[in-house]
Amino acid sequence: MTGQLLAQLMNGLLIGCMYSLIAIGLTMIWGVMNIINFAHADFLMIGMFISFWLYTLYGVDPIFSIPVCGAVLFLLGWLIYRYLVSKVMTGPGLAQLVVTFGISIFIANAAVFLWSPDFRMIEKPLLAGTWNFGTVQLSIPKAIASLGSVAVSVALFLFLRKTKTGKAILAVEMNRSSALLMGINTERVNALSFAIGSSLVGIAGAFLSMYYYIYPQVGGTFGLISFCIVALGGFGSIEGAFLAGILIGVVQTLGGYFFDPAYKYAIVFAMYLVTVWIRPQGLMG
Amino acid sequence: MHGKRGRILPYALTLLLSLALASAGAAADKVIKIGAVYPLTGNIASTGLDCLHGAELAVDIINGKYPDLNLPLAKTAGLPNLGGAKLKLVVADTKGEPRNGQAEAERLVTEEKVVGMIGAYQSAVTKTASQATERLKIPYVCSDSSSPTLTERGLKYFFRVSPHDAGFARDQLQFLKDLEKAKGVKIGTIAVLYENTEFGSNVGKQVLMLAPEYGFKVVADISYTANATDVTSEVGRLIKANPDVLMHASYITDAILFTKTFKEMGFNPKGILTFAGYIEPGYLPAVKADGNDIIVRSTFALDLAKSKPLVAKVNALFKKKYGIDMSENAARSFAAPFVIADAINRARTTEAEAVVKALLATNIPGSEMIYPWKGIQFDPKSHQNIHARGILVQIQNQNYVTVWPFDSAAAKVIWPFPAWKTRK
Amino acid sequence: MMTMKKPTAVQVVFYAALLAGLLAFPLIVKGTFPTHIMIMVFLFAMMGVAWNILGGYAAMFSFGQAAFFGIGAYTSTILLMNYNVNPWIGLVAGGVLAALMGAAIGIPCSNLRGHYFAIASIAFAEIVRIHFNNWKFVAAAEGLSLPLLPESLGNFMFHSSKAPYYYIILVFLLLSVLICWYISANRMGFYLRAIKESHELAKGMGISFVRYRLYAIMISAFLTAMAGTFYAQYILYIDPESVLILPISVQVVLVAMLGGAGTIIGPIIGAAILLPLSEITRVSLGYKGSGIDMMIYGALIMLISAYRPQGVWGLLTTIGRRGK
Amino acid sequence: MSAASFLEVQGITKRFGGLTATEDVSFTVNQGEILSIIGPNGAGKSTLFNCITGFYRSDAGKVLFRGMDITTAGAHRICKLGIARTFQIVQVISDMTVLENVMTGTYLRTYDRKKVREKAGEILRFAGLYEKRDFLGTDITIADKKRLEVAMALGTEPTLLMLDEAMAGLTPVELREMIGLLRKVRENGVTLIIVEHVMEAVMELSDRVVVINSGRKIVEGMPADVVRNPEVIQAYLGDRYHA
Repeated sequence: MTGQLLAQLMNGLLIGCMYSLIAIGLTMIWGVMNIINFAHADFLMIGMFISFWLYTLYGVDPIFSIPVCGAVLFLLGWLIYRYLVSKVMTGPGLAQLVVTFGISIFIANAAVFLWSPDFRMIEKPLLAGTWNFGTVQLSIPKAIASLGSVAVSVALFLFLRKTKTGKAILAVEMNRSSALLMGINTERVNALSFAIGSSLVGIAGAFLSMYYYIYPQVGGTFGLISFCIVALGGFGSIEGAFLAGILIGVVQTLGGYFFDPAYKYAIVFAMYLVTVWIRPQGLMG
Repeated sequence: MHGKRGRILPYALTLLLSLALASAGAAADKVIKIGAVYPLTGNIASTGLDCLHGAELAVDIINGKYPDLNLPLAKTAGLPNLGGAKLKLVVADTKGEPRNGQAEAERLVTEEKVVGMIGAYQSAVTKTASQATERLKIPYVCSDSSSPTLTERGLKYFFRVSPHDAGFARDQLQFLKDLEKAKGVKIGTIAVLYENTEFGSNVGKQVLMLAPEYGFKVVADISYTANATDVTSEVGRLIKANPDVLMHASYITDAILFTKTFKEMGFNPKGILTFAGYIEPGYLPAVKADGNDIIVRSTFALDLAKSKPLVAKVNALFKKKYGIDMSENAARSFAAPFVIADAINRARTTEAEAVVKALLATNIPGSEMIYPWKGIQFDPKSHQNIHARGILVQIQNQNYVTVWPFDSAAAKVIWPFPAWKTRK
Repeated sequence: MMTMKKPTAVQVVFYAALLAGLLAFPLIVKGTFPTHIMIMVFLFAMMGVAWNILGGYAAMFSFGQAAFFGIGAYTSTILLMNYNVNPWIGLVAGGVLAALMGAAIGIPCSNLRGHYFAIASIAFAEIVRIHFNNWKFVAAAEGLSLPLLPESLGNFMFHSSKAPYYYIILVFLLLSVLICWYISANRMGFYLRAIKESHELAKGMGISFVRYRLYAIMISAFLTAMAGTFYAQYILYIDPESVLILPISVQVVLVAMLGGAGTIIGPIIGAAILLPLSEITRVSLGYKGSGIDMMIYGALIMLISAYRPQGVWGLLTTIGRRGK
Repeated sequence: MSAASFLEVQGITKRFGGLTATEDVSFTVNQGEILSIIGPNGAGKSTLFNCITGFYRSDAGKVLFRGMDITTAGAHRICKLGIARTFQIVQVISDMTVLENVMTGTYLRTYDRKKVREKAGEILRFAGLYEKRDFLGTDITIADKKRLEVAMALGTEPTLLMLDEAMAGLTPVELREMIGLLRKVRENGVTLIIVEHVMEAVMELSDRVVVINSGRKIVEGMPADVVRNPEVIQAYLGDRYHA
């Protein structure tokens, strides 16, 4: 009984770390540009497919595809910002949002067109199998993905605090107009943040591809939950998104175990509503 | 009355012409349009496409001359009683949404002038599409939706060839009973795990209702959200309940995820009996050897070829056309065009009332089918094929092998389910 | 703004001609499919107008309209099936229930701004969907098939023709437009726009933004629920997957945003472009199963909104102004 | 409570975390007068202002308006009771016309649209903005925006009007116009509280002045007396030296 509880808790942590990594990219875009990127989940899908094709066509293990996924998505994010999103940055209301909807629909169906709607799986990743600790079984790819997620989050955190470019991004996030006055090229910072945010979710895709099936609509639930995580953590707060991701992972798993699996996502959403009722700005907003 | 004559004349001419052509023995270019609605975009597009391929092959066989195929209308080109008229599928995408099922059925009937309808795959879409054809008085033959409620509505124009979930649930439980007898094993407890959309909850409901009747105790009743990101809590509950047998109804996404998680967490019941997702074409390529020893309900398996050479021939055609083996979905959808064409052929007209009458009189023998059934005959009230039944296949060496009913089994069932630790 | 000026003669003639054209449509165009597309256009236009009261005027970007839509559809259907209540009464009951649900969710959310509100509305709608998916009383995921009643206006059910549905939803749409226009031209419209500008400013002018935001949610929920009842009576089958899912909410937002949020006519134009576009791409390309229909659909949304962010209506008015 | 005290502020204290923004500030305002609150930057004037108007909830103290305790009332309630305000950073509704902006205020006590329009028009004439009534809120100058804000506040028909730096950044000509407008407002029987930096305006308009420094009231009195008070000079000079 306690063994099972521990196993659940551990698995909650693992899925939580994965959520965090997906959500951090989103919160960055959100915080800097005040844009909800509805295509975020589709970027995740692209990351997974890149990893899959590298494995299938060239036998590259997902663990080595990580930098490729990061780089390709970085470029894609940059291009999408440059040619689509930047056009509506000063537009009315949520015009940016509609653009990202359009991008999302386009990308998901382009994937169907290019790669068919079939389900894929990376057959034998280098990292496979389980670690057994008594009653607790830990999936090795999941554990590695979680460690990777923590590492990437820390790296991003350091990048934002320690480098000049990172500080510029933070400055824009805090106050756009004064950053402009300080001589920061906000347009460049926007593009960079969009690219970094996309790159992070691409990396998440590579990790996820080690143990999750891949198909064009795979991002759906992950996307929805990452919106919730970002809002729960407080928009633009990287630490907030990291903690909220783990929290949601654990709550979802334990809620499913003790209460009712059919309601496990409902519990997550309810938790969000209760939290913002008490703290409208989110946990760390 | 110029207008009236103008309307009659073309018909009269067509009739004369077709009579002339028919008597000349030449294939008329008359076309019988059948509407086919499937989810061709969206979440389950791959399944929809698979179904469509089955139906398309059936139409090819009906339209072409296949003397060595013992299938209805295969030996002749087109429908002989209608002057060799050809069948044409008019395909429409539902995106898996019920409202599109209705709209497309209406469009196909009123704009494309189809005289019959097949398909939909998802029961919810079949519901609205068949409601529309009912209103428009067009026969609908379904061979790929499995919700029991479809044939409980008392529709006049709706017929179903394939078995439904209540039947499948019975098959599974009967298999366990037979197994107890044959192997002398004792199966006491079962866990029911089902995704909470229409399909899963229907299966769940049936199993929960029937299990006591067969003397099994349900120790876990777990419904879960489809397309989950993670299912460790569900599997955790299963481990806690520790059932002898797991019965799992899911679509393909969750089937893949659960298989992986069973292995990861070492969930080892004596048997895993499943529905639907585990037999979709994407499942085995995704899980590979981890799928071994799982048992799935089916209407079809390639190894039926052992007792039915027809199966191999049809599969060869399918493979030639689409490059892959015929899946269960494709095989199920393969039935409907034959049934509807057979009825039209016997009715000698596409007029709906006559076709319905012919459908009610359908009697296709088991030898002219790729399924292990006695035949196709519709219940006069519900319009459900009374001979439809399921088989159980087990994944052995990454192949679907028929294991039940024991008399048409291609291999012995592997029981109990080998522990994950002992597997590669 | 538009609320203050008397319509010009050209405008009067234009709208009168448009209305006459719409009224005559089912008489001129035979075939059920065009009528069906028009019905879907009106249905989503109506929901877009209802969304606009929230998103366009009060800057509450709701992505949870499907919850209200579903509550409307389910309330009238359950009342009809279990208690034999006339669907027209069910329509009102569904509206009232949705408005109350809106208020219930609106009170805790009244302090949330921008994206926080947007995500809260998604969370709310997802909870409703998950619950209905598991709730035995409403047949859970199995869905409800409406009993077929003899066709009549009283029964809100027609079998031989789509024209009555067409006129009913057209009336619903006009009613929504009228309500939206009335709101925008009166105190509430001014107050919602003040709230949209800034909560501080609104408070300083004596505006209880909690109250007015609640009014906006409740009115929007009521109208959306009406659309839900219409859907149930029209399709005659509902299940959580067809009336409660996020894509419906998204479609509504797209309709309003693409047409031009915050204008009365915007959502109607948005619906008039988006729905036929998706239907036509689906019908002409969808059967190939290649996803190319949705690619085109997505690309068009993406490009229109990126290069004409003020919406199609904004584009038209700019051209109109240039023309003068 | 004596009938004479129109607004009574008693011991208002407001803290933000560890920082005390205002501490135990008390004063009274008489009906019909113009009271100015002055003090160096960061002295807590705006905090005090926001505590009175219900935008902040004070940690201690009381605000009585015409004998009624409004300490915990919400901002919109306070406006409804007759206290209108403007903002330090000017706020108008950008996508509404000037007329519509004022109408938004006027709607507080009038429901009929025609009457609302008429009233708003009158107020605009009064404020000298009538010619610009069809301009959008975004399209007018800062000075006009400031006047518009006063007009919007007047639309709510207040008995007490509180202005937060309504004259900052105006040119001398604009300043004259604003002073003239505020005089007219007072003549119409509206009591005014002005939080202000522009000493010229303070000296000219005020009946009485309250000086705040470091969150505390240091002096209260006639304008001429206050500017000569050494404590006040110290506060301002000290502020300048340490700035």
